[in-house]
Amino acid sequence: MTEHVLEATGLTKLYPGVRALDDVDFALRPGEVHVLFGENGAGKSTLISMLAGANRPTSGTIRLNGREVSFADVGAAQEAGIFTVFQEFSLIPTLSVAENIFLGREPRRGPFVDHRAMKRMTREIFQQLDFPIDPGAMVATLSRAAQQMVEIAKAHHGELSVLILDEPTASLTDREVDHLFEQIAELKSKGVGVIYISHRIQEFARIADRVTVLRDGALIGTLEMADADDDTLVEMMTGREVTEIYPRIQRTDPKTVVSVDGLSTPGVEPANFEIMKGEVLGIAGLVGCGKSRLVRALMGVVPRSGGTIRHRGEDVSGLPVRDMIARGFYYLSPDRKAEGLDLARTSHDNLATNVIEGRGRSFVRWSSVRAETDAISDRVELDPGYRKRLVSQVSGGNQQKVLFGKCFAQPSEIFILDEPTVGVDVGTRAALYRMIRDLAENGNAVIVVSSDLPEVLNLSHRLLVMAQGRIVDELEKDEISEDRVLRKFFEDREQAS
Amino acid sequence: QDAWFPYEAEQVTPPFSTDGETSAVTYEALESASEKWNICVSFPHMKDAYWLGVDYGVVEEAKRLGVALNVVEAGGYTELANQISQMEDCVASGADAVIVGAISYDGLNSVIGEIAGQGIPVIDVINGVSSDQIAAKALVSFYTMGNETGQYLVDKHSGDSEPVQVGWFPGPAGAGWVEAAHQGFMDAVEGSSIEVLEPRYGDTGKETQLSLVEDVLQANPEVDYLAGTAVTAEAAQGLLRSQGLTEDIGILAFYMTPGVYDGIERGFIEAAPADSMVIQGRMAVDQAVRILEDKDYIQHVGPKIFVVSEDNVGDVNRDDILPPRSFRPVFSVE
Amino acid sequence: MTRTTTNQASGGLQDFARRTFIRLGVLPVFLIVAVVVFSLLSSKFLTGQNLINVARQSVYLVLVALGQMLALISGGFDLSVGTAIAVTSVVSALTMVWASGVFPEMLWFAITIGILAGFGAALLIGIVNGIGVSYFQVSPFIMTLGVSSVGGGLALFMTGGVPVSGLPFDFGNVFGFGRLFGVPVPVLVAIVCIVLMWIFMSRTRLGTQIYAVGGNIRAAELSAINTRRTLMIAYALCALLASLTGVLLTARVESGEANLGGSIALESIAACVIAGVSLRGGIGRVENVVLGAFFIVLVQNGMNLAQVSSYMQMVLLGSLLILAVIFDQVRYRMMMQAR
Amino acid sequence: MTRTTTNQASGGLQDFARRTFIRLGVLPVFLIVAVVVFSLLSSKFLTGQNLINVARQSVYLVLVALGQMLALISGGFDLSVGTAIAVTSVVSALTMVWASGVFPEMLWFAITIGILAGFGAALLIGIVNGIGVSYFQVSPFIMTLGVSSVGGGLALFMTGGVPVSGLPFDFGNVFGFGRLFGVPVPVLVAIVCIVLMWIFMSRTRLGTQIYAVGGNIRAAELSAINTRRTLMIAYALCALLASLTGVLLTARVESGEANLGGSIALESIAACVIAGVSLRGGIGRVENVVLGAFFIVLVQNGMNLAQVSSYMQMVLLGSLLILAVIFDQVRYRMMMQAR
Ligand SMILES: Nc1ncnc2c1ncn2[C@@H]1O[C@H](COP(=O)(O)OP(=O)(O)OP(=O)(O)O)[C@@H](O)[C@H]1O
Ligand SMILES: Nc1ncnc2c1ncn2[C@@H]1O[C@H](COP(=O)(O)OP(=O)(O)OP(=O)(O)O)[C@@H](O)[C@H]1O
Ligand SMILES: [Mg+2]
Ligand SMILES: [Mg+2]
Repeated sequence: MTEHVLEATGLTKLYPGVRALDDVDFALRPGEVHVLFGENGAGKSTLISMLAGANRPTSGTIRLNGREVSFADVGAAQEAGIFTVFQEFSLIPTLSVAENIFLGREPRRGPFVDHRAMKRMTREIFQQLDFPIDPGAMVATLSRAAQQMVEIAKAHHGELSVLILDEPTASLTDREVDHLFEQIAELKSKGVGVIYISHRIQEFARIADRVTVLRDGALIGTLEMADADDDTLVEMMTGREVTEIYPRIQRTDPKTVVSVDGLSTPGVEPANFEIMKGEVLGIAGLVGCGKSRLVRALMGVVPRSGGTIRHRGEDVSGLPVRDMIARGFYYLSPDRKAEGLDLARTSHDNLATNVIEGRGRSFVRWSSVRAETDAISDRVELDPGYRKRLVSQVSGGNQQKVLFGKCFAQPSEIFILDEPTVGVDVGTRAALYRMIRDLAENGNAVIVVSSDLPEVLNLSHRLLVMAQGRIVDELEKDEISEDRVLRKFFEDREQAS
Repeated sequence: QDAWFPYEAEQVTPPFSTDGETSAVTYEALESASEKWNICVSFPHMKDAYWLGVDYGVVEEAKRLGVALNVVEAGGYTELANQISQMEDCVASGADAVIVGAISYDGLNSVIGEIAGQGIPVIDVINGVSSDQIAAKALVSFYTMGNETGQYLVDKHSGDSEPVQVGWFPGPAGAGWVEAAHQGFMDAVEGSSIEVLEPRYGDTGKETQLSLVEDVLQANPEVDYLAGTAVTAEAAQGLLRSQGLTEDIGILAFYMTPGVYDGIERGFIEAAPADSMVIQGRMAVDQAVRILEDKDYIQHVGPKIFVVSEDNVGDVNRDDILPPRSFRPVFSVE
Repeated sequence: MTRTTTNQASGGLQDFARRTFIRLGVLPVFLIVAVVVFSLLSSKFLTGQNLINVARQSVYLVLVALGQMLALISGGFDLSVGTAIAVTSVVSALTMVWASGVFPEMLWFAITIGILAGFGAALLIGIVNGIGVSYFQVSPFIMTLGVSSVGGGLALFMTGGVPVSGLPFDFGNVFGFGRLFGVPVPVLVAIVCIVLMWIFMSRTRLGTQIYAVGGNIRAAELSAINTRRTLMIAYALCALLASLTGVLLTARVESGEANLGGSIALESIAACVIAGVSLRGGIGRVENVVLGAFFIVLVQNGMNLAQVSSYMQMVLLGSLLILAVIFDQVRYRMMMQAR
Repeated sequence: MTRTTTNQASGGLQDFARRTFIRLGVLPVFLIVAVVVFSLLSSKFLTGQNLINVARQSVYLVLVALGQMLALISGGFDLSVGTAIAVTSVVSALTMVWASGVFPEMLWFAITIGILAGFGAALLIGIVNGIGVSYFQVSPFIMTLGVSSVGGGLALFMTGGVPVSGLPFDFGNVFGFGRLFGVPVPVLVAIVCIVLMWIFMSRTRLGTQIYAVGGNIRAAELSAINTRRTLMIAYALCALLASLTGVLLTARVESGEANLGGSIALESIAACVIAGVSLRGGIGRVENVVLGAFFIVLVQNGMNLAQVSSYMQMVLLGSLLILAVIFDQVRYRMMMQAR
């Protein structure tokens, strides 16, 4: 029995109206990387939340090194050597990076916290991760990706026997992923068991030893990674076959609708490009290269420091966001919590806000608004059970679906989608991509900004590559290749250093 | 039980006029009520010793006469709406008469009219209201209190050639009794050698008054008197004592509380007019019973005001003007 | 699923009570309990006259709480509602007295412009609040506290602290104690406002915008909502509702008073919070807020009738507020389990 | 980047002022302006004695604001600080009077147990607040408002509104008016508290945990912080600081008063907010809060000395509060640009 560091039997978790986890067995060997795989809402986060001490099972037992344990809180689990990087960040936005990383276990000199040592140690951790970050920066000011790295850094810890990572790479690019994997390999060699949750099969295929698949809260099976190929995994996960993730998108009669001339903002140097209807424009770049800021400046979300934006010939630079939206621009935010969703309301209500704005009528006819939000929910494949649930109570991937659904609530023709599929499972991702296809083929302009390289490579008709706040390359469909893009990323890095 | 009457009082004729004649009368109260009337009393608040004194008056008188009494308080001088509600509640709970210590001079007229319209007499105690529907008044006006205080100073310094500087702390801005006392005080000192500094309004919390006094001492070190609410006087005495200024600066209050009384006895406070709030409360209850029993009553009466100072504090009967030290608020008499 | 259902089947009456509690919420239950208790304590409590009394007394807090709800839902506060009441009272009274002097023949004209002047003054307060909160991003707490202090000073300034008397009798007669079909006019006014507010919050685009702004202001911005305008409207409406209360109170007291509304800001927030309005914004329902305000007034009335001593009233009311919120938490947990 | 540098180089003095403003924040600037203005308006303002005066007067607000800051940083409120002061005053005075009656020879013993009794009573208030907020998840607004009402009722109950007099003279002489090395004792007490609080908030784990809980309570929980305990500590410390204020005030007025601390809850929150403490929790610095409270007291003192009328004072103070926060916003934007 003790060949497992962590073993759960018959784990069940009931939430009001949902059986989030139903009699699941799970075991982790020391020194293995065990991937949890499953659709959005399958119960992955629920499972690890109980192993991590953040949640109590309705029934079932957890054994650590053969001894039955029951964690009162995260602290208790940590004392037992289980550390977790949560999907919903456990970062305190108002504290600094260093304070977050050492929260509750600050180095002390005498009775007092030793801030200098804390900063030094923080710097060391990030050097190992090869991720430049100011230990004194307030976490709220960091990009989502940087926050993700801080979250990962929190798990850097002396005494651990189990490390749990819940979608640690959802906002990261390959470069950071590589560093993370190096770290994981090192831990593995020390005999640490790692539970790893991800929707990116290609990615975890590189490190996984075993995979456990969950569906609708139930255990489907556990298999050796060696025996698993993409198709089996996806089929186990969805119960059906997913033939192609990336659809073929027809490019229909592209015509310029927006021309951007010398657009700049702090962090982004003057950029020139055109947006055409009927095609998908991709923007790729490493974390922090300024791709988000560029489109945010375009939308008017962050102040523009120079340049002009023309929409159908009219100068629209400097217009506030709502005027841009009125002109048919739509911006999907990469951070669903901070600026995407109202977590204290239902999915329906969140969509309704946009539907009502889109209609522009003073009085609301709820029956027809309801009908429309239902239609949108159908479109983004949001399970009917989730629609009247508070957004804070649906799984991360499903929140992202609600956010995506907002695209369809207001009439638009230029869709700027910033990291549109963060944390969405493969099946749903295919559905979202099909929606992107439909948008483009119906003559809309679609911009996909993404850190997920395969995504932009496969969807784009045209691709802008950014590095260090500049557009360093613009590729047509037939020129797009992973090699070329990666070379551009790094060429520029070398120049800089 | 010793009867508190006959008591030296002043009657105003014609009743309810602001500038009527006052004449001395001797107030006689009933021996007992013929029936157990329900009387309801509404106070602005019951957070300081002054209203505790009134409470003592009404409660003792109700016990003596054998009537039932219920006391409500609105919670402060900004709670006019609440006082109105409470008076309505009094009537709803079956009061035969209502005694009111008003928060606002004009603002209660409509409720008083309504209540009087149902045949329930309303008696005005302590603060005064402008309504003509009132059945009786048992009060001395705060105008007079302020005036007496000012007059005391004017009399004391009538011969002086040097102007006398007075720091003046009338109390919370906007409260009816404060503005009345302020007016009375200013009218009294007008044209005299008394020079009043800019009035310092402020809540009657001790810490507020204390810092107001400190600031005035700072800005005008040559000030001769500090005059104001009882709280001001109580707060100032400790301050002057600690700064060794007790001899140089005189303290006056324009109404009486136990603290002020003690201060006068100990020589820290110079003088304060006594309005005998206990007697006012007693008179109001007596008037209410007389009205209910169709007996003769004096419509507008109040105890005679006299200034208590170091010279006469020994001769005053404390129980007439202040509640006994052990008294705790009583909200109902069965 | 099935297990939960069987659990519910057993229990009978107890279970019925439980489910009613879960569905209706705490306030109706507390209200019923309060009515029963006070009826037992005082025979006068459940009389027609007293119920009209309670209805009329609750008008003021209900109206202010409705306004406060707007500020809270939009993610802020309004600590200046008391001052809005005082300023309205003073300005409308002064205007009315002046106008009825100038046009002694046209009293209703004087009354009307008096009321309008009061509304105008309060609207100014609301707009200043709105501008501060939306354009200058001042914390609503400081903004409304500061405005409250400024407005209070000005109101005292205008009157010199002395109530403004000599209002036209008709003003008090109609808005203070008038009745229509046997119902006091203030109560009618309140009912109209409640209905309008309910429609506003649940059936209009502006209402949903206020919820959206309070729920997540950045998301609202990305949904093309004019957040500044929405905030302005929320604070302006809040001030107007307070102003209406000021007019009704002025009519009731038949004088312009700079001291009205002293503690109503905190009281109205309390009414909203026990009614489930979130201080973080985005959440709150009109009907519950009305119940919340009504509950506070009813308890005060009941305690007065039951001759509870006023110190005891403070203790009881404080405990009840806390209890109401605790029970609401309990209900929430039960709701979570029962589903 | 380079552009910004050249921009900064030009400008000289103006630029220096600008950078100082950005670095130091609004309050020091406002303080300096206030000092200059009041010195011009009143020759008495900049005298040593008056400065000691201001220092002593500000002690009370500074202490309460420090406590309030804890509640605010933890993501809540404490509206019961005024009541904690009143309860402390009444309980400590009653105990002292009783004890000095029983042990007339040991006045210092009586004084000590009086003070301890006051602390104990306030601690109880803090713990009740903490339990309500952390275990029952009652909104801090309602919890502390309710407790404030209950405590206020009890304090009045104990005294009947009559000040408790007859305290040992030494108590007032030392804690109210005493001096050590020429510095008033209350000022010394405040300085010690400020230093301790500064160390607590910036140099201890517990301090960081309070920031963390207020920054995001769920995340704090996931970071293995005992959030309940942390909240309890925040409210308990807040009550204790208020209690200390209560003791000092009682010594100053030499009587136990149920009326002390009437408006200090709002005032202390205002002091914190103008000092940049966020009402959403997680943000706030000890040194700024001290300045914020000091600023409010200084302005009041200056206006009194300059003979500004009371009504005008309300107007000015309100405007200043708003202005301070507006300037802070401006500064924030300048800071963002300068980066
Ligand atoms: N606090 C909660 N209250 C109620 N239901 C919840 C809560 N948290 C999660 N759920 C529900 O539990 C189920 C499992 O959610 P979970 O977060 O474990 O999914 P997941 O597999 O992690 O999905 P994702 O890939 O989207 O992160 C979902 O149906 C979700 O709606
Ligand atoms: N006001 C500012 N002035 C200068 N630089 C800024 C400012 N705000 C943000 N930046 C920087 O701009 C860079 C671009 O950030 P942006 O969010 O656009 O990155 P991104 O390429 O979208 O990466 P991510 O994957 O993190 O979303 C970041 O390095 C950030 O630190
Ligand atoms: Mg998850
Ligand atoms: Mg980005």
